Amino acid sequence: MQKILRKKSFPQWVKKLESYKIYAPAKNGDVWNYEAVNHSEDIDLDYLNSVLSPKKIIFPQREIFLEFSTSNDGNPEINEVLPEENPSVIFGVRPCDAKALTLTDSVFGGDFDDLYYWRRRDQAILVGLACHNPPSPNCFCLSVNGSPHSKEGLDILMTDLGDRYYVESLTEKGNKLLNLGNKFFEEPKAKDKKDLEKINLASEKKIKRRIKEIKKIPPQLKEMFDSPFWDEEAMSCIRCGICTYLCPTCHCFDISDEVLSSSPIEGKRVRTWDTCQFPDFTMHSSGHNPRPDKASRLRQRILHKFQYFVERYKNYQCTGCGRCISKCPVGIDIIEVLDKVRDYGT
Amino acid sequence: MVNLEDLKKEAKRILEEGKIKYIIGYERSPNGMMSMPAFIKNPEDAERLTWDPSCVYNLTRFLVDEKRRKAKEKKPDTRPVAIVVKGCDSRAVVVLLQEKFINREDVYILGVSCEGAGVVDEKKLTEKLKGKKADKIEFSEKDHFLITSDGEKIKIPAQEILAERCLECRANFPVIYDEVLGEKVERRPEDPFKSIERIESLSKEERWAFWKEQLDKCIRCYACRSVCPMCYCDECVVDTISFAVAADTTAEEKAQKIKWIERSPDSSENFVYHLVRAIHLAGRCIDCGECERACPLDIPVRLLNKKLEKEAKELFDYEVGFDPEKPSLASSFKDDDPEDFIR
Amino acid sequence: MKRTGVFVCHCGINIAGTVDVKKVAKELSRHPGVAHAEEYVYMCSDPGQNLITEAIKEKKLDNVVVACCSPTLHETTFRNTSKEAGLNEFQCEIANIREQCSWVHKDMEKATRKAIKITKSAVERVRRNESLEPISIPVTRRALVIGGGIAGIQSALDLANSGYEVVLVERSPSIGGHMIQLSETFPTLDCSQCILTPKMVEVSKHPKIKLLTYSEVQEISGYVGNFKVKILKKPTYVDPDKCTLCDECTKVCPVVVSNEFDIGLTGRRAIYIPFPQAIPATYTLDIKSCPGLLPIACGKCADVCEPEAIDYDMKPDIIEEDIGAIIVATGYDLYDKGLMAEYGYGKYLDVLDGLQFERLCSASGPTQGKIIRPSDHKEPKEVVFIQCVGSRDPELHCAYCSKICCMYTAKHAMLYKHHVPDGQAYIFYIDIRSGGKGYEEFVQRAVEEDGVLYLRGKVSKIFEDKGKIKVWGVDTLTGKDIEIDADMVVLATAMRPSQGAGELAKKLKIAMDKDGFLSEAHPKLRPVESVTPGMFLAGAAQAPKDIPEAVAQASGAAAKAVAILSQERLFHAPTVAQVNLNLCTGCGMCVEVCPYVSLSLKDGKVEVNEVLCEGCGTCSATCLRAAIQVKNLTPLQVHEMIDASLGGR
Amino acid sequence: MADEFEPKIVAFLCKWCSSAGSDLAGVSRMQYPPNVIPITVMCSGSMSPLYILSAFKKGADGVLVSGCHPGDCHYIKGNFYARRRIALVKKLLEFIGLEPQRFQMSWVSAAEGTKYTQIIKDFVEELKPIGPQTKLRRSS
Repeated sequence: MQKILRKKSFPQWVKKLESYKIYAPAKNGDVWNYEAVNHSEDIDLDYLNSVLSPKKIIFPQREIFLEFSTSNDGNPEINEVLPEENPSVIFGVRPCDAKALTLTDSVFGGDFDDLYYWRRRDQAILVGLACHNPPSPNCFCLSVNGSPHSKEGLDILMTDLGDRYYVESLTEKGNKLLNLGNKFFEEPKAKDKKDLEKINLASEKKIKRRIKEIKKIPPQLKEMFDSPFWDEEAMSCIRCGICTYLCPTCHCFDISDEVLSSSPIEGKRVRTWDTCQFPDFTMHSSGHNPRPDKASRLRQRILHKFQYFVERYKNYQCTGCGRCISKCPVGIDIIEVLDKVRDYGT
Repeated sequence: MVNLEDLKKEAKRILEEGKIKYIIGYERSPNGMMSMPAFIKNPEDAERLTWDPSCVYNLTRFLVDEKRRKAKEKKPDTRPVAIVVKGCDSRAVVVLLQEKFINREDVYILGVSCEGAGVVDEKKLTEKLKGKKADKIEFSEKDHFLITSDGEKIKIPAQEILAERCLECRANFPVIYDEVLGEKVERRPEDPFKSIERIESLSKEERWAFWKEQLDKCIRCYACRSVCPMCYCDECVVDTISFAVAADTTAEEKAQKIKWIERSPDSSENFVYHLVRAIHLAGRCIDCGECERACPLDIPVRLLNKKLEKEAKELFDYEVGFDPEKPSLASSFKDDDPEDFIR
Repeated sequence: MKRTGVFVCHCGINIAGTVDVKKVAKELSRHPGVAHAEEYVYMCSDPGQNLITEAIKEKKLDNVVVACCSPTLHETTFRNTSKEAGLNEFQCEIANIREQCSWVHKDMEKATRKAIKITKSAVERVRRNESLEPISIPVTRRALVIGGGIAGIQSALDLANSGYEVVLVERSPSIGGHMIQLSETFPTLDCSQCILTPKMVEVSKHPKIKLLTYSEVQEISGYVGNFKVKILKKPTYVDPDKCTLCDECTKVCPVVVSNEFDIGLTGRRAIYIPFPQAIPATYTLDIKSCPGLLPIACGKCADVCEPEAIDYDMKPDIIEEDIGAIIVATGYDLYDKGLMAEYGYGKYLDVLDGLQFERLCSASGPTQGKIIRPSDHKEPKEVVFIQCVGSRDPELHCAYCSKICCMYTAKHAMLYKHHVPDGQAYIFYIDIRSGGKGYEEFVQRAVEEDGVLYLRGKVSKIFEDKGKIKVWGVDTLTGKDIEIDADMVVLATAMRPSQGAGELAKKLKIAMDKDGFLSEAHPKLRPVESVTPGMFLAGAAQAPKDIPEAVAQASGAAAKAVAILSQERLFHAPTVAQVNLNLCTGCGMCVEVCPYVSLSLKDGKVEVNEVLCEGCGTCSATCLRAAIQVKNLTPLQVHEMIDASLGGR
Repeated sequence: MADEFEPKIVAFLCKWCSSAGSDLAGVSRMQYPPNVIPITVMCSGSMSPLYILSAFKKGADGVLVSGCHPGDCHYIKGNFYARRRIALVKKLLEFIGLEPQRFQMSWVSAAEGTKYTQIIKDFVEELKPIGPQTKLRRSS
């Protein structure tokens, strides 16, 4: 289903979606992030990209699994806590971030469905916004099977045509959403389609950064596990969690008990994000740490994304959003690293 | 003015002499105008070294890595490591010496003058250039930076794009070094605690609202901790597991790990994390501002440290990072330390 | 999980009157890990203690909490009970629900809730207590006394007479200190030498005392009961066993230098005996004044020495001693003359300090007790005494009161009047401080019987004018300016810690106060102990004091030392600091804050000397890496106690 | 009518002075509100800032640290280090907007049962009007 939506009608359409919980990019200081929206007029789609991807809505940084306590008779009480049944719409999702969710889908789905993930995922409708200009100078979606107007993972893709949006529904969920605002949409004309094509073509050209010959990289990485290369590359790494926490595809987590009170016992079992970049990630209780240094942790990040994930899911675990490059405090650039990997030893 | 060729020459010389293991310095990033940390081992690579107002990093952080690496080596290379330091960074070296974390003979200090200016705030610069991409930034004549953008050269008053901490800096010339490049240019900040006074002048509830909004953003990536040269503890209060495990550690001893702070990014946990971090750095933070620069969410974490720097100065007349022989703020006292707050 | 027993005491109605003890026991029985909880009317009674013992055995308890009165009262009782029932004494903790709860509250419901929290908090603590045994240390049953003045002599004699070996170290060639220089002592006017020399002789003859004069402590290591001390014995170049005290050597010695014993009022030779009654009774060749031994420049003394007692090849000797306890009695010096230029000291011959005046008055002094002016040997008719010279002057000199000057100035004026009945004595003073047995009466006697004229005020200027010393001052009581043409001025200069005491204190690691006097462990309750266990203070080294006080403190210090030396082993509380070496980075901040010198750095890590540690935990709060903690009150325990104190409603 | 707000206070008392002082208050049967749970530590010098933050996080409405008067410390100088450390913690807590009344320090000697009683009374009275401490309290 393809439609045209006048920009001035956008808030009115959103208003029609009151049965949904609405998320959209919101600005706090200089920082954009997806936040819950109360008024449709507050949505500002004139933004580049958020610091954290919409992953944080589907796979929140902290999630309660169960609550435990001692009852008055001294017996333990355990209550499962599940995410609320609450359909939601996320506006302004960048194609790379939508694609990223298809990757985490494979991780949290497959042989075993992660109940918590899927309850949120199934209820979320992703309304994408194609990129006119690369949201970041470090965008490289084209290198990893993506594009600034990719539809992968989205329910609806919107493209800014100046005074109007080109709106394409891609799923049943998307159709339902368009139908709710039926009267605000028009049928696209030939000019609209032409404009769309022009914009899509132009936006691809604006993406300057590339990983060349990326196909060579996974087999090359396989040979480089024990290479001293990683020691050199990791020299400037400071073992913070920025690259992984901001990554739309990273999905590692920790489960722990948060004890609010030890007498009477009261607490929660929670899942929180974790990252392979922290030294305690792989620390065994024996004191042994199989990834004892920065080099092995940087290697893990690269290999997971460009070798292991490819081997298992036939896809790169990277959608080229460029966040890890832009936000790395010491300028570690995954494109540079991969370039060096490809050329290593030649 | 620092002559870059002198720096390269000196770097080449010390590497050729073979008395230095490697040099921790700055090099130009292949993308954009910002520099990045460089680790130079071979004399011919000394050419890569740079020094310009984009050299924001406090490289002393990497002395901590060096010490850790060395401790693991079976036959450690005991030659010193050379490091390029600005005024502020040199004070970090002083604190590391004061805390006996490094030995003076393990480090060869190449000081560089900030030319009476300092380093840039990347965000301020981006704003200033209004979307134009800077390719290069250089120190220019007094108080100006020279920016090359799309082949065009623009001169911008340093004050307009300097990092906030540089505007409040009291040591823009190295306080300790083996070799120093550039001249000492006096530049006294009008008000070294201006950023703090802005917050202090707010009402209690305004202060709370400010910090609540800021710290609620925290995602606990610990970049502020990881980038800090003073955060060299082997085990941090926020680590989930005890790192102090040996072959004979019992299960009971492992259970001694105290969960002072949960890893959930909830308001209370974020607050306690940042307060602990600030207290831990009281009398140790030299205001290199790296914590704030590294923060992906633009939380002004530096202000918490700066507040305690101000209190240490005003209450105890203590200044950090000038004298390695001095006892630390927390391991000393004066008989007449103020106690008007005590009942 | 460990099995904890909780015993709630009613203390009659002292606790049960305000706290629902049954509810406390019931609540606690539901607390995780509590295997047994009961209450009883008097837990400290025999039947009460039996309840605990039985429960420990029957319920196989690992540890117990007794909720009762303050731990200061019955902690020992219940720890012994637990011990008898087979537990380690540290597996018992007290929850104070009386002094800190039932006695200070009236609302039963609220007090009960509070008592429950206090008790839970104690449970959380005791569950994490380590079983510990007291630290046992062997004791070397010998003492070292540093300083051979009256305080050191008294301490040495008391210790020796208690049956312990004593090493007495004195820096100068003879013991006796400043007291041997004095003429008469206030308020009785006993002859100072007459009362001191018998004690000096006793020291020299005592079989338990090893006297090392002309010696200095060079190095000290170890800890209470087990010190190792290195003492440098300087060469005197005279063998005391051979010397017959014939005095032939001084007659031929060509060098004359100022005589310390007479504070420069006389001279002595390079080879000399400090004073006739010196102990040990022998001569010393002062190498600094001698024209030279390497090569021998003069050699006259050896030539005339018939018993061949003089040995130019004598070498310094390092003596090592094992010591159990140390008494520091390094005494005082008078305030440096060079600093008192405003009073013309050192400029005018007839301006003297108190000790010089003592020598003038002394029957054994340079004038055989005749008071005459050093300048022209005439009898002074007008003598001005000035008190508080250098004392009580925080701006320029010493802030403190030197304590003895009021009394000895009164004595000086009195002695002067006894020697020169027709002379006039003036005393400039700020206040008269005559606290002490018979002291006030003594001052009154000086005024009333001997006609000493007290002038309240300060002296503004002293200068020489036509053979007289003009003293300008103000009498603040009358407001009049005063001008005296004095023949002699005597300054009551401040007492300072003796020269070198600071260096010694550093070697011993004893703290000094702001004035350089040695710091006692507690100003009221531990006035003779230093902070370092096994080291004690006696005499003016600690603060200005007069002879009876110095002697009393010396005996007190000796008694404290005996308390250590009389033990075969010492026991020390085992709740001391322990280091997690994996986390320690060797920054040394804990070493800086430790009040007991119990921490030191070794190979880049901190090391605890458990014998010296008192378990205060300041190190633990200072440590940035949580690498040091005190046993049985660890951060984890405090964390859990906070949790228990705040948990629930 | 709703119950009057009863602040929860944790008081860290040094063993030798302040805890003994609170014992004296008990022996003298002085009366003060039961809002304070005392935790005896060896010395105020052993007070880690983490203890204070932890207490606030666990829901304390007020925290008191009490030690010996300067110069009277059983461990000679522990309270001097405490004074410095606590001053910084106090300044920092005020900087982030915590009510200054919530965190207090006092010198209470073993002879000052009266002073201890008064401090607790005042503390409770000062906390009542400002209500529960929610800023640093763990909420979920």
